[in-house]
Amino acid sequence: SKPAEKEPAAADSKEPIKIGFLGAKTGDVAMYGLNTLKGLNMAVEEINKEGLLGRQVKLVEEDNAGQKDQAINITNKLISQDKVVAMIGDPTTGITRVAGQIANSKKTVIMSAGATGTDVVEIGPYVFRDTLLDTIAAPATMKYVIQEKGWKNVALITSKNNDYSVSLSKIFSSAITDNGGNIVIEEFIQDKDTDFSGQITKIKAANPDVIVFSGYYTEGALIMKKAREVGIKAIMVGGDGLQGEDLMKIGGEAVEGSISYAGFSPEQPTPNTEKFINAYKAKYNNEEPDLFSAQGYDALMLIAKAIKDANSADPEKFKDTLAKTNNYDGVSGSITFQENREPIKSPVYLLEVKGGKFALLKKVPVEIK
Amino acid sequence: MLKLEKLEVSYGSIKALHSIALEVKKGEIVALIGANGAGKSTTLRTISGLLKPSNKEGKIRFKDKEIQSVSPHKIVEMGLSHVPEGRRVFPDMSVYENLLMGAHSRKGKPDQTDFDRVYHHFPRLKERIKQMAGTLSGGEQQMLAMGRALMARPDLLLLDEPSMGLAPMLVEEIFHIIEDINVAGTTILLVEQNAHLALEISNRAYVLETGEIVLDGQAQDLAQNENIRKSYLGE
Amino acid sequence: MSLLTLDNVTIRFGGLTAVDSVNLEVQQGEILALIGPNGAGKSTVFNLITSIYNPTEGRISLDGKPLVGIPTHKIADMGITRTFQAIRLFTELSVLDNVKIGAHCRGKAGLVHSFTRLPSMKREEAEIEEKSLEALGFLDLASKQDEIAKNLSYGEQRRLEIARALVSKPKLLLLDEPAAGMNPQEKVVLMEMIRRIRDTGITVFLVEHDMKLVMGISERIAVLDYGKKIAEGTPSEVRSNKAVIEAYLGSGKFKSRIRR
Amino acid sequence: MKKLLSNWIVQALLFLCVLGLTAYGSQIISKIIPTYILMICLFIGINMIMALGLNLITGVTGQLSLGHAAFMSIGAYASAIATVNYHVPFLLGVLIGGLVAGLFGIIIGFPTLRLTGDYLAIATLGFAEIVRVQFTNMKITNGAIGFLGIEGSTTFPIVITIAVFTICAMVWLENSRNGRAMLAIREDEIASSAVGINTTLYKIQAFAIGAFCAGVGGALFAHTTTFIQPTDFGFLKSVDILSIVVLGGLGSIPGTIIGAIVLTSAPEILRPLSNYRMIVYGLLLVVIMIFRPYGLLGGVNLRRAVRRAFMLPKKKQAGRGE
Amino acid sequence: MPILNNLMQQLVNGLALGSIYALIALGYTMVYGIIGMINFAYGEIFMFGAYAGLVLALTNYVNIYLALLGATVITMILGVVIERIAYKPLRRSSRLSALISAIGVSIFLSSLMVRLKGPNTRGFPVLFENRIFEIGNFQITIYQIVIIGVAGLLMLGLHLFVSYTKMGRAMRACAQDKDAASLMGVNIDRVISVTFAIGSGLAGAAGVLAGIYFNAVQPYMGLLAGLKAFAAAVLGGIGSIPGAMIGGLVIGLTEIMGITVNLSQYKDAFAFAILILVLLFKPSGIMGRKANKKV
Ligand SMILES: Nc1ncnc2c1ncn2[C@@H]1O[C@H](COP(=O)(O)OP(=O)(O)OP(=O)(O)O)[C@@H](O)[C@H]1O
Ligand SMILES: Nc1ncnc2c1ncn2[C@@H]1O[C@H](COP(=O)(O)OP(=O)(O)OP(=O)(O)O)[C@@H](O)[C@H]1O
Ligand SMILES: CC(C)C[C@H](N)C(=O)O
Ligand SMILES: [Mg+2]
Ligand SMILES: [Mg+2]
Repeated sequence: SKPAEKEPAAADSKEPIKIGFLGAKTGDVAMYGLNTLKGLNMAVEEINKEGLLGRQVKLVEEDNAGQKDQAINITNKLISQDKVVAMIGDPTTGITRVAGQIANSKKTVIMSAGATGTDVVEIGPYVFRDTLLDTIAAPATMKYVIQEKGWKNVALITSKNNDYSVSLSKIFSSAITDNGGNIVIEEFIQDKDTDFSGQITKIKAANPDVIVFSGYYTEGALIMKKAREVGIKAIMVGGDGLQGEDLMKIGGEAVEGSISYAGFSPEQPTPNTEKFINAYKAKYNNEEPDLFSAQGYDALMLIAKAIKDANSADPEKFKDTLAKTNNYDGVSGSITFQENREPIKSPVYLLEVKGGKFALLKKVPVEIK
Repeated sequence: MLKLEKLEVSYGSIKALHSIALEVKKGEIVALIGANGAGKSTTLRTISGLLKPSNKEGKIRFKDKEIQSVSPHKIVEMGLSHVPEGRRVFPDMSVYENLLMGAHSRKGKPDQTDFDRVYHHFPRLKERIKQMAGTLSGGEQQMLAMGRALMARPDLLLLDEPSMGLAPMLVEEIFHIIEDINVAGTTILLVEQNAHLALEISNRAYVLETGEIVLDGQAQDLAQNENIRKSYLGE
Repeated sequence: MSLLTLDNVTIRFGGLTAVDSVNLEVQQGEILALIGPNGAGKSTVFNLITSIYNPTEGRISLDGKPLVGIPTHKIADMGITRTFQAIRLFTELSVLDNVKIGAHCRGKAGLVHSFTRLPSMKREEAEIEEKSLEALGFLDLASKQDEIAKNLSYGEQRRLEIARALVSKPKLLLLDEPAAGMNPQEKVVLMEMIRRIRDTGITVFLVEHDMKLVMGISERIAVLDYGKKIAEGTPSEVRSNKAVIEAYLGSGKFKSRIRR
Repeated sequence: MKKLLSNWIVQALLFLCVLGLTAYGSQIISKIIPTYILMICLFIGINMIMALGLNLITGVTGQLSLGHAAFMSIGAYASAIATVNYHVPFLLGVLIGGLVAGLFGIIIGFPTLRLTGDYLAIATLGFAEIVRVQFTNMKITNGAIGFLGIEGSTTFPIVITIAVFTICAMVWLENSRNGRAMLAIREDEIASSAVGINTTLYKIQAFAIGAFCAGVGGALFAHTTTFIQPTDFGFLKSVDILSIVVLGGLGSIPGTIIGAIVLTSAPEILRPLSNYRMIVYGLLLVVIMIFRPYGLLGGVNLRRAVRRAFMLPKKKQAGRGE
Repeated sequence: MPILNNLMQQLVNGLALGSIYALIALGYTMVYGIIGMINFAYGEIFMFGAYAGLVLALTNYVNIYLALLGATVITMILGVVIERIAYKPLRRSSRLSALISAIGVSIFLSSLMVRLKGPNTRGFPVLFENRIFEIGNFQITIYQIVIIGVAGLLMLGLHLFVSYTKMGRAMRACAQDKDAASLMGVNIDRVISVTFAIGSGLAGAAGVLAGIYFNAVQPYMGLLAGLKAFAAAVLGGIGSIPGAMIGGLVIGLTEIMGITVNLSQYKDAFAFAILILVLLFKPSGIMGRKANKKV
């Protein structure tokens, strides 16, 4: 790989430590980027109260509009021009992979606060993420749904042009058969669709016990609205893509009872989480934090901690400290990086929509090997 | 009725008219003749407001009002109609609708007598009343363009080469119609390549050469003028 | 032997029979005119010959080779080019380019040549340029070669159309109202040009309403009315044909009805 | 000397020299310029190659295409599959990307060329959507999840060399019999066929070459991002490329070059505006079009302008009848 | 028998979806047919209408009708302003210049909305109770009935307006030859403004109705809507108002049929494939008149 272009920031200088934000502020996936950013800004404020290694942290935000070429440009800019020591990467898997390549070759730490797909941390030692992995949470959820609830006949819906959804469906699909369930109908939608009457009509005819949807909450809410309209009683189960207050805002009554998982729950919060929620609400106009803001917040906190522990803002040094993170008490659950830098978050929260809010259904502890 | 003074017009950097002065009195037929590219059509387009003079001194007076900066539709409402070069009928409208468009500027609905007058002059239009104007033959389109202008009952009619592409018999007919229209009280400014006939029916004429008026006078006199006979009558 | 033959050609547009069982022969080397009232179907005949329309019935052949069903662009290859009643130039291109494009069917250079620029292509280019300049000179447009076509005056545009049709050295040249929009003086010049074109061995078939021009240069005249051929013959025969006078020519002696 | 210069072998050699110098020069440049700027230049080059292709279709031949991203994606996937699955060398992969895209240009060309204007536009748009859906559902492309593990082989010198080559090819084409035929089709199809131009043939040629360029661009893109997904080649990508062509000046090669530079760097230059960046970008498009309705270099005859600027005498005109 | 049932239900689904497309396409084809420009910002005007309706609906004083009316008026003004600023100066240049300007406007509007209202998808408050009718074995909702009804009525109204009123005729005249129209005494600027006002107003109204029906409003919703409207308008025949309706219905039905035959993942490809196929056999759309190729 090419030699690093930047001078390692000297530890004793009083210059601020620069952290880059790389995400979409405009375009289709802007919502995830912007929420991540809110969490980040909170973290910056908090860190700067005390300072880090006697210095301030400065966030450099750039908008990639969800496009890979822009993401490449920004990654290069953040590294070679702004000389950031770390980047909080885009919450999507796709862009994280592209930016991760560059960051890794330029020896700059990058951490995604949302990527759940495969082939992310495998890129190299500088690439991290702090998300709850679908490979852990999805099987746990299916086990609960099929074995505890006894809903064996599953309708599986995938958003075909959404990589997250396609990957997750694969995991769901094998988890369903592993747990003795069967997929009675498999349907496909696309992100940004708004009419699901065709699929729902077919699902109704298949009469499933439960609808498993692997995509995002907007489509999820709209699917359920339609399902209720035609008289389907089954509830929806999905991944952390369903996490978002808007699920209830859009879906209303129709998403009541829906089950999804997350590494973060505002209910029965740990003291740490509670503090975060209150501060967030105070800062952002009484808005509830969501998964992405929580994970964004955690991502920066993790990096700050690593810098502090390593007593150096040189990514080459603190990346190793970071990789050793064990049982960090984040606001989005406890985080441990495995040998291969994949995060293990425990517990997995199974959440149920109750009275228009995510309510804790079950905590599934995760074993750390 | 119409008076042009010191009128200059340019297309970008090309000056098409150099300080033109011209007058049309009520009740007259005035011919404007000249070679290709002399600026005849440009003159008419400027009068009807499609083009604007490029100089400040350039004035166009119609019925004693300055109209050089008035927009075309207002000029039409003031009683001036322009049958443009190349017919310009509405190709995807029927003959009937084209005629209706001719009456657009008038308040209320055109009555049957307007249509009858047009059909009287151009019986073929009546045969084709439902045909789309775009599929009419060249001559038929010229008839339609003329008929459409008649629907507006203008006080001053600008005609740009009305005989272009017409069969000899029709040319004669068109010129008769022009006279008839004139007799019925419409003043006419006529641009023609067919200088013979143009001079035959007009009271006065102007000769335009590369954007300048080089000659004007009574039509009969011009028809006798040696130079004119040579360059414009092909004798 | 006749160069072009129309055999019982008919075309209908919906209910309208625009050309009705027309038989016509164009002889090698002659100037033939087609006249008739507006809407008689003259331009349609040209459109049929050049395959822009396909006849509902009938056959058309050039040198005995059938033309019906052959795509328009091949018609030019076979030796028929034309001008249009409503001028159709490549308006945004230069005068010279317009004519060069007219020579398209005389060139061979393909895509490979464009990219390799072999000497053979350069030679062809030079040849096309020379021919084009010659055609422009012939129609007295040489001084306008760099002008953009749309900036020419109407009469010049008509001549440019002829130059474009001429540069491919066709066997048969179809002219649709070449004199429209020209003044008498220019018409005289045009007449001379058409004669000279014929003298280079090109057969001319023209549609025109200007009787002075038609009578002045054509050897034979055919007359259409409502799609049917109503007369054919020498200018003097046609001029005195009653049907033609009634349908088309009129008195020919326009007199103002008003004393001025 | 003059004669020597017109010899095609000499020309070819000169051209190779220019290419070599470009490649060598850009190699040096790429060592000096910071990666950030260099990468922007690289994307400028890629966009230029693709836009030159679209300029041939839309600007020169006059066929409005709203589906250029489809050809780009075909080139991207074809080259990625070639280099990753079949271990084809990178440059050959790029060529394969271009060829496969060009082939699709022909395939889409045949049926749709009966259509004109907006009907053609929507057909190309539809084609692009179909291609994208197809890539989303194919196994070999790994569907929505995306194609992983592409080598990041695209370098600045390679892109610049290909861009220079493309520019030369386009200039040559435009000044040849083929190019004139294409221009004629843009101006008037009926008149074109009346002078013997096989309009279908030349339209397909334009589509094939244009698609080839897009395919090459796509291949270079894939080997820059190292990871591609069907969503990278959506409708907005087609719009981006079209904007370059129109904003630069339809049919103008220098215009397309300028357009690629302006529109690729604009989002980066506007970065300091932060949250208002895209708002301003939108306004910028409107403002440029209003002040230069025919594009930045539309209607500018560059040759004439240069001649005038350097007071060079006009080329002697042969056969001037005076 | 259940298959038949299902099919009937799917037909109703397709009809309702198609009507939405048709509703969006009507305003689109209007501007398209008269100014002859592909108004790419149309989808964003639709989006603005949806947001205007949403904001109005969230104030307590406004009922559904007022929200609809308010959104229509706001988008009318927006449309006219956009035309004046971004399109009018380009009226005499190439159509593609206006296209790029329109793209600029659409980027501007959607980014502006992200700034103003955030990127989140918003649901609509319940403005009137949805009811479901069971007819035989299939269901139809009151929303669907309203959408189909409104689209049908608007189509009829617009068609009559454009075909038989003086203004309508003036619009068509402008579409064909602006100079000639102005020589007939038509005030071109006014006609174009009226056209934009009507077209944009329709977009706004469609935005609100689609917002209510789908219950989802989002800053980037205009793109897809605009594309579908474009497709529907072209499929039906550019500028033909009944064509836009038919085009919308055909696309809606095709998508649903794609789902019905178990090819949900290909449904968009399906719709566009049908579009291309139809165009190949009828190159100027279902209701489009063949371009008059008289030479
Ligand atoms: N749109 C235009 N752009 C540039 N130049 C133009 C334009 N229209 C006309 N001209 C030029 O202006 C001059 C006058 O043209 P105009 O059409 O007024 O001539 P005319 O006398 O009507 O000729 P004709 O008898 O051929 O119709 C000509 O030199 C012509 O080339
Ligand atoms: N594409 C078409 N569709 C319908 N009718 C047509 C079409 N083309 C021509 N016609 C009709 O066919 C008839 C003959 O038209 P054509 O253009 O051949 O006449 P013409 O003899 O050239 O007349 P002119 O001397 O006025 O040019 C006309 O009545 C015309 O309306
Ligand atoms: C924003 C997130 C929902 C993205 C998703 N988890 C991904 O990996 O792409
Ligand atoms: Mg004129
Ligand atoms: Mg004719």
